[in-house]
Amino acid sequence: MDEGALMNFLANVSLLLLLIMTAAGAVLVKDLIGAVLILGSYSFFLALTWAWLGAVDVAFTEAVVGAGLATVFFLLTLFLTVPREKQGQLPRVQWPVFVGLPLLGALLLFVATDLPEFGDPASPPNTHISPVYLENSLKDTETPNVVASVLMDYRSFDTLIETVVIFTSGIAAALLLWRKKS
Amino acid sequence: MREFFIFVLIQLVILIVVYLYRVVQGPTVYDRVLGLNGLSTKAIILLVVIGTIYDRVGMFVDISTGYALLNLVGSIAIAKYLEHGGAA
Amino acid sequence: MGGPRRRMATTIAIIFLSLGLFFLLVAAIGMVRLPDVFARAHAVGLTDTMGAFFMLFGLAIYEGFSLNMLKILVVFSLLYLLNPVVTHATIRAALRAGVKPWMKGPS
Amino acid sequence: MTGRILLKTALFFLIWMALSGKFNFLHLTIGLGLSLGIAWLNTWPLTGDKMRVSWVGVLTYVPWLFSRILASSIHMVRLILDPKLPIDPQLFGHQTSLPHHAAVVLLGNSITLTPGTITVEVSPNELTVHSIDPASSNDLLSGTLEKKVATVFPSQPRMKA
Repeated sequence: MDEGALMNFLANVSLLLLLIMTAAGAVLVKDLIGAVLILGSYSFFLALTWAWLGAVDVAFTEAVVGAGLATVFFLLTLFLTVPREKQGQLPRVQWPVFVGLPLLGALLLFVATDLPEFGDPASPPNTHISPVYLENSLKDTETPNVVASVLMDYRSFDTLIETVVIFTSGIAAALLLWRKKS
Repeated sequence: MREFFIFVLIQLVILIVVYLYRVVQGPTVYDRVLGLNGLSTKAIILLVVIGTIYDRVGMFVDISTGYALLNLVGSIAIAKYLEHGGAA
Repeated sequence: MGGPRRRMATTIAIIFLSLGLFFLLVAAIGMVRLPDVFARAHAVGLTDTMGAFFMLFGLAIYEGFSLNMLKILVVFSLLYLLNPVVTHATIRAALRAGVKPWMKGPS
Repeated sequence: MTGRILLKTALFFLIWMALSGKFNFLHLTIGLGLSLGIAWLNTWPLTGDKMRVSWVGVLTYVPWLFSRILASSIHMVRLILDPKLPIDPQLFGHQTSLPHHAAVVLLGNSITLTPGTITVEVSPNELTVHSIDPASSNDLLSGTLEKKVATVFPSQPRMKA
């Protein structure tokens, strides 16, 4: 291993160690606010890791959603649920909401007209991506079903992790909702 | 030069661990928030360093700008709630 | 690559980055040693000002005169404008929530 | 009023062009619209009270503040690295007679930016400052900092309450 590769390896290892440390810390710390803040720093490091891997767009999303919004939302939830003398109240809905949200909806609908028709044979996905999969999938994966080969071979890691996420959230929801019949 | 920048990166990560100690250990909530602030400043610097390593500074600097602004919004929100929330 | 100007920029960048790392190291030591939130905030201020200054300027000089240098300087000035606000907000929250500052002497 | 908006628009548009680095019609139009909007918001009648900023003052103030930051950083480094940790934190109020809210904000930010002193509370006439040792707050107590801030905002009527 030459020097550059060694340094690269060290950088990888140090970033990953930080990730593991923060993730473990968020689980192990007893204080709720502390756990939320450590989770925020975990998001920072996840974003840094993405940036280090060269996935700049994912890093940006992680920074915005994980480190910025999620931390604030978690804290907001904590402060609204912690029992205190004066319970926090939800803000009343105000008229800008009634004006702003329909405007936003109209904007989204307007933008959506730009999307290609469903099943349009001339749309970019159907002219560039689909033919490639259709031509190569049997040769690459030796699976007769194209959908299965895309899901389980071309994006197998994505599918695997997505399944894990859905499975975990299912378990969590079941644990929360499940009650013993008395 | 690339080696030097990766060296800087590893140094920064080691220093971040110290701040992390403050976030985990901190006797009060405010220590933790303060640690998070210092940490995010370092994350901004770290992003620019990574950009220099990859020779794509323009893109990474954009991220760190967004990071700095988001950090401001998040920290102000946290401070605002801690102000009349007390230690929980 | 090459050329005396380039080499000089690289040297200056290395010196600046090392200085920045030194300030960051001192701030980290302060983060551990100092007794309470208020004192630690001073250490964080050290990071925010001198550490960020030396690191980002070193990187900007290494980048050379271009649009990227300008962008790095924008990030830098943004840090200088925003960090005092953040520190102030945190410390004010601490004081208002009733954290007593650590004082020297018999008390 | 209109002149100020146009001036600000030009400034924001320059920043936009510098940051985007793209000079086609679409980007320039979006940038122009956004800078006009932000300039209009910035001269909102509620917040944009009359204030004059002396640009010469700004250009001399920033390097001066920076030299102070450098000096107090070195002081701070010596404090932290000293094995005995000779800190003596203090919390004190500081009366200020600066003529304008913006000036007080600048003063408070400068205090916080300088390592060793932090503004804890702000009201139009008084700042509460936490300093890590008496030497750090010299600039503030001797009134140097305030005088320098006053040069940025040249003489103008005292603000209302």
